[in-house]
Amino acid sequence: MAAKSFSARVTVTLKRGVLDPQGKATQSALGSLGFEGVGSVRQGKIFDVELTASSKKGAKEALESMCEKLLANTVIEDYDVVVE
Amino acid sequence: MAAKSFSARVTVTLKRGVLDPQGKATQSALGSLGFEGVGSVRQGKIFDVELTASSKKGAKEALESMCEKLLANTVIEDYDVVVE
Amino acid sequence: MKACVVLFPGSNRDRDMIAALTSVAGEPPHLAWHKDTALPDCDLIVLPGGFSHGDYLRSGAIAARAPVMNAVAEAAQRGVRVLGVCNGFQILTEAGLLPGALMRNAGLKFVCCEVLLSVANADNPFTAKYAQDEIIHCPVAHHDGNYFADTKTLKRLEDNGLVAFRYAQDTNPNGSVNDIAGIFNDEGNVLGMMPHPENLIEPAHDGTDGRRLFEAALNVVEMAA
Amino acid sequence: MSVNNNQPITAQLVADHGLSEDEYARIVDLTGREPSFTELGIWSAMWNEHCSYKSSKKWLKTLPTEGPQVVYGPGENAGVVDIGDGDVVVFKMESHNHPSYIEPYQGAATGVGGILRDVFTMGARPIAAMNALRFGAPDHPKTRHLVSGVVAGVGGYGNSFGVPTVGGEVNFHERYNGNILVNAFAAGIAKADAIYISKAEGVGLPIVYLGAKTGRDGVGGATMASAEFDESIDEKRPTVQVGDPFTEKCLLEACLELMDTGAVIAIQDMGAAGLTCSAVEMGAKGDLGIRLDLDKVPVRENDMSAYEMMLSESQERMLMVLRPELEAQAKSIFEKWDLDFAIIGETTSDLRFSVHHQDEEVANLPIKQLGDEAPEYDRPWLEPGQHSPEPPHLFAPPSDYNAALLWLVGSPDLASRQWVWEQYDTLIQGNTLQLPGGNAGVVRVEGHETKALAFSCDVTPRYVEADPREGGKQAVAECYRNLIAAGAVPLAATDNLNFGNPEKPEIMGQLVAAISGIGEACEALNMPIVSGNVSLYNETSNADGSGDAILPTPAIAAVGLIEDHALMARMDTAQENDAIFLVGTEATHLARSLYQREILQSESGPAPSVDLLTEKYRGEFVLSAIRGGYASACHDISDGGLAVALAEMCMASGIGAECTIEVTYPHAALFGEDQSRYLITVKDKWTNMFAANCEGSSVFFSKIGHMRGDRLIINDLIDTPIESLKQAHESWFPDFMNGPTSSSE
Ligand SMILES: Nc1ncnc2c1ncn2[C@@H]1O[C@H](COP(=O)(O)OP(=O)(O)O)[C@@H](O)[C@H]1O
Ligand SMILES: [Mg+2]
Repeated sequence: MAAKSFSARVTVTLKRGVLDPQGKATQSALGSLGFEGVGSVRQGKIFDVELTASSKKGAKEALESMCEKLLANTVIEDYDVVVE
Repeated sequence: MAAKSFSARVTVTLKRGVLDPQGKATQSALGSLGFEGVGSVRQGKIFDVELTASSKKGAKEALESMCEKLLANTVIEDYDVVVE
Repeated sequence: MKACVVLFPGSNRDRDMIAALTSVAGEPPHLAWHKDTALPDCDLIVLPGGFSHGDYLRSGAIAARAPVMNAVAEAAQRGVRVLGVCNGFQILTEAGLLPGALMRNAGLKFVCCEVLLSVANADNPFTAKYAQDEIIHCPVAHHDGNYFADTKTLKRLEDNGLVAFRYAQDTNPNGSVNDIAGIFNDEGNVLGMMPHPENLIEPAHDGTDGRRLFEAALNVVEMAA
Repeated sequence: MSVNNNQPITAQLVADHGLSEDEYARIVDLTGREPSFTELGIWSAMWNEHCSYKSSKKWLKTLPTEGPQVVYGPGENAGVVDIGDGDVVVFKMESHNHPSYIEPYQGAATGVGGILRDVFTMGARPIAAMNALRFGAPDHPKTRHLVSGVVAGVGGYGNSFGVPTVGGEVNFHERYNGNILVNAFAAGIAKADAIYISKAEGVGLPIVYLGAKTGRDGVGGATMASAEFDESIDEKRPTVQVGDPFTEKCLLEACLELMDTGAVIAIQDMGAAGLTCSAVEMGAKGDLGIRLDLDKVPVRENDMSAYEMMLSESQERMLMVLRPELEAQAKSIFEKWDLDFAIIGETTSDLRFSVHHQDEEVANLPIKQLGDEAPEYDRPWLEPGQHSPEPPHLFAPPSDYNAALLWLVGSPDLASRQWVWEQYDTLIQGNTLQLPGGNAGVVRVEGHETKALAFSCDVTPRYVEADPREGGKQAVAECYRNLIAAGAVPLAATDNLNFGNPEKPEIMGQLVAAISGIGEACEALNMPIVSGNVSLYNETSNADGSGDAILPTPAIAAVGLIEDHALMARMDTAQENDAIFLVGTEATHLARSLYQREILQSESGPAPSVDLLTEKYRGEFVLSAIRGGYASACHDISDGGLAVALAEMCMASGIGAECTIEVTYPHAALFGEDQSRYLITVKDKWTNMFAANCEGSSVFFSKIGHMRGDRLIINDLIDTPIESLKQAHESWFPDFMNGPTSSSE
């Protein structure tokens, strides 16, 4: 099978219930800047990855494995993979 | 106008050409873990924001203004706002 | 007993740690490199502070997956003592050798200051030279020292005496849950802590409270001068 | 290729490169033809104010730079000073003002990265850092955002790299509203016989590129650093560089390992104007030509043009001339640290700077002329005017002395900087003996039983504004005093001259006079200048084309040697019942004092003058008292005068003081900023002996009271709990930074 190139975005967010000091600080900073009506802010990370794989499915599986092994700390984070 | 609740995701990414030490380190770590075919990794941030606004358009505008003022460092970062 | 310091690219309190171990043990420790797959024969493995791999992904995350960490895990399994300080603590949690995670400080800023620690469990090879609940002072210097664990894990830590040190008298510098500054694994042979006992070894450090930790961990009987 | 090298050179293009018509004519003359586009970039980078010092060179040459202790003075990456036992200290200070205003975090971070590189390029392991910061008025809408970003950036880089930050300065003044100053200092220690310099030697030797890959970072950055700010600032934004302290830490370790192998003939870091400046410098200094092949340069972006590669300011890069027989060994060190190692050229005998890219020679220029024949200007300058004396009776006394003191210790320029330095790792390396917050930062010399080095940086811009010559002297003298008060012998200094537009004769006059004052003081106090940096054009241009200059700010940083750190002095170690001595006389000078600015809300009159003979005499006396073991604590008297110095000593030691002082004009005696004065506390049982010593050496002194209780009491003027002073002193900074977030842009 010929390898193809894929662009993917991996999104890593804090699990529900895990305290998010950065999100909280951002929320309060928005408040002091005068933005009203901000109920909550949660901060997360994305990874835009260019990779080659034999198929879209293969790319997705590879990325999921990367998340499990490195990109996310599954003790506190969830992840989501979208391959274009 | 009655205020409605909106969920939005703000994505902040480094401008093209700006050095991304995080992405670089992550890419090389993936290589050491044996993942092949990873051409590039760029890291970014997301903010999941719950907010009230009079309309979807109003919410989007407010979020864009938050990006300009706080969420993004527009000298080196681009941002993108999606309101659900 | 012989110590071994594991070096990662970006470790930067390695020289402090080596000096501390040398001063306490009377001989320099072995050194291991992150790409090594085996460790020299030793009784205490130390992961020093720093910013391994820049801490760019998450603090300690990339280092935790280095080849040498398999050897560290295997040694820990055999009962060899393992100490992770600051970045070393972060690496141990990322590697799953200790539970929980170290998140961004509640104040969001790097903080370098002196804190007070209470010895929460002195019945352990690492803390045996302290008195139970003794208060010592110790410097911290970190950006991600905010200890987090889920409720279940936290209960296990508390119920089983696995909390080694707590920030005392309102000196918690980072928002750690239950003021946790350091924890043991279930077997008690792995200790991770954010404060820097290696910077508290000789009178010039403005205190020597850190010495006893290394003396205990290395079974040094005499208190060296 | 993004820009064609054959692009015609128009007058506009020349102007955009910051070159005058005369300069361009000279370039055509030296090139022997019209330059190519890449060549124009190279000339402009080399002739830029930032690299060529064309406005300041004439005056910098007048500074004293020699002494038996000086191993290398200005001209190398950093100054090198002998500290005995085969060790040297290597240090320098450098500005990153404009980048930090545009992007405070990254600007400050890369400033720290740059100065650390200057130090370890010479083979020294960095052991201490300082940062001198000037911001706009606290109530200016941008100030808080800038403070927060700059401090986080300084810490972000230094902490990760692993160097203790042991001192610095923070000032606020509206004249920095549009132009903040970020001056970073670093010092390292090396063996005297293992110092590396940039002068290449030998023909046909490989030139090696080390470190991180090249991107388009900061292309045109050096040009930006020498241009006034105006509305087009937004367009200059992409020139901001991002720092990578992790790579720099690896580069440090790799370079030191590499140097140990003996493979390095010459080495130079890539700072401003990157590859161009470093390559030209290596060749020109060694009387050698350099041939570069840009296709070999490690890049991280596609389609980079020769122009971009030559001017890129990507960080964490070095250039070296390698002993070819050690190539394999050298390469393996860089592979171990996952850093790039590429042979990108060679030294030649033809004295040409020849650059090849994609089978084309994109530049071929005379290297000596590039390096050494930058224009040197004798810009017109105006001797600064003099203010007539303002005796104390012209200044209103405060309605309430206690309130005035409380206000002063809690004012922006005097409040505790703990909020700042708690974000810096001050302890790493385990050698820090005195943290920020004292007279000077003190660090042990590793591997030596008793030796330590003391570091301080100082300048009082409001004095320099009033009188550039006296202000220049005072900056050196205060630095000297801070080192003395720690028990150190001042060894040598570095300077960072931050001024406005030198094309204005009055600004040029400030620069000329300040340099002359600095030179005079350095000479008198035996502190040669061994390195430095000039930052000009620190102005914000107005709509009408005029510019507002910053306060003239010639920052001085100096290093002192403590032979036995058991005998150093601190300001926080005074004990209950110790006698307090004032070394120096009653103060009378209130003009340009913080009292005048903070309490009377004005800034006028002459700066206090420094009598350099007195300075030296008293300094030597204080040093001998400290070394004789008399001083239980010591503190120099500076901003805020005697009352503030006493308050600082009490707060640091946690003890009150009861003092009776001679007062002719009480407010002047308490708050006057007369120079060359110290406070020393002495164990009660030794006071007679100490007083006899003072008399014996005929230094002016008086015993003014005792440390005791929990209040500061001075005559019937001041009676304030130390706790209240502390409250005011420690709360201003955090309160300011935690206050309502202002709209930052
Ligand atoms: N930016 C900074 N970083 C680290 N330390 C600082 C900084 N600014 C001020 N300090 C420290 O705070 C103390 C007070 O600063 P300053 O008033 O300038 O001192 P002095 O009057 O003794 O020169 C000094 O010890 C100085 O080193
Ligand atoms: Mg000062």
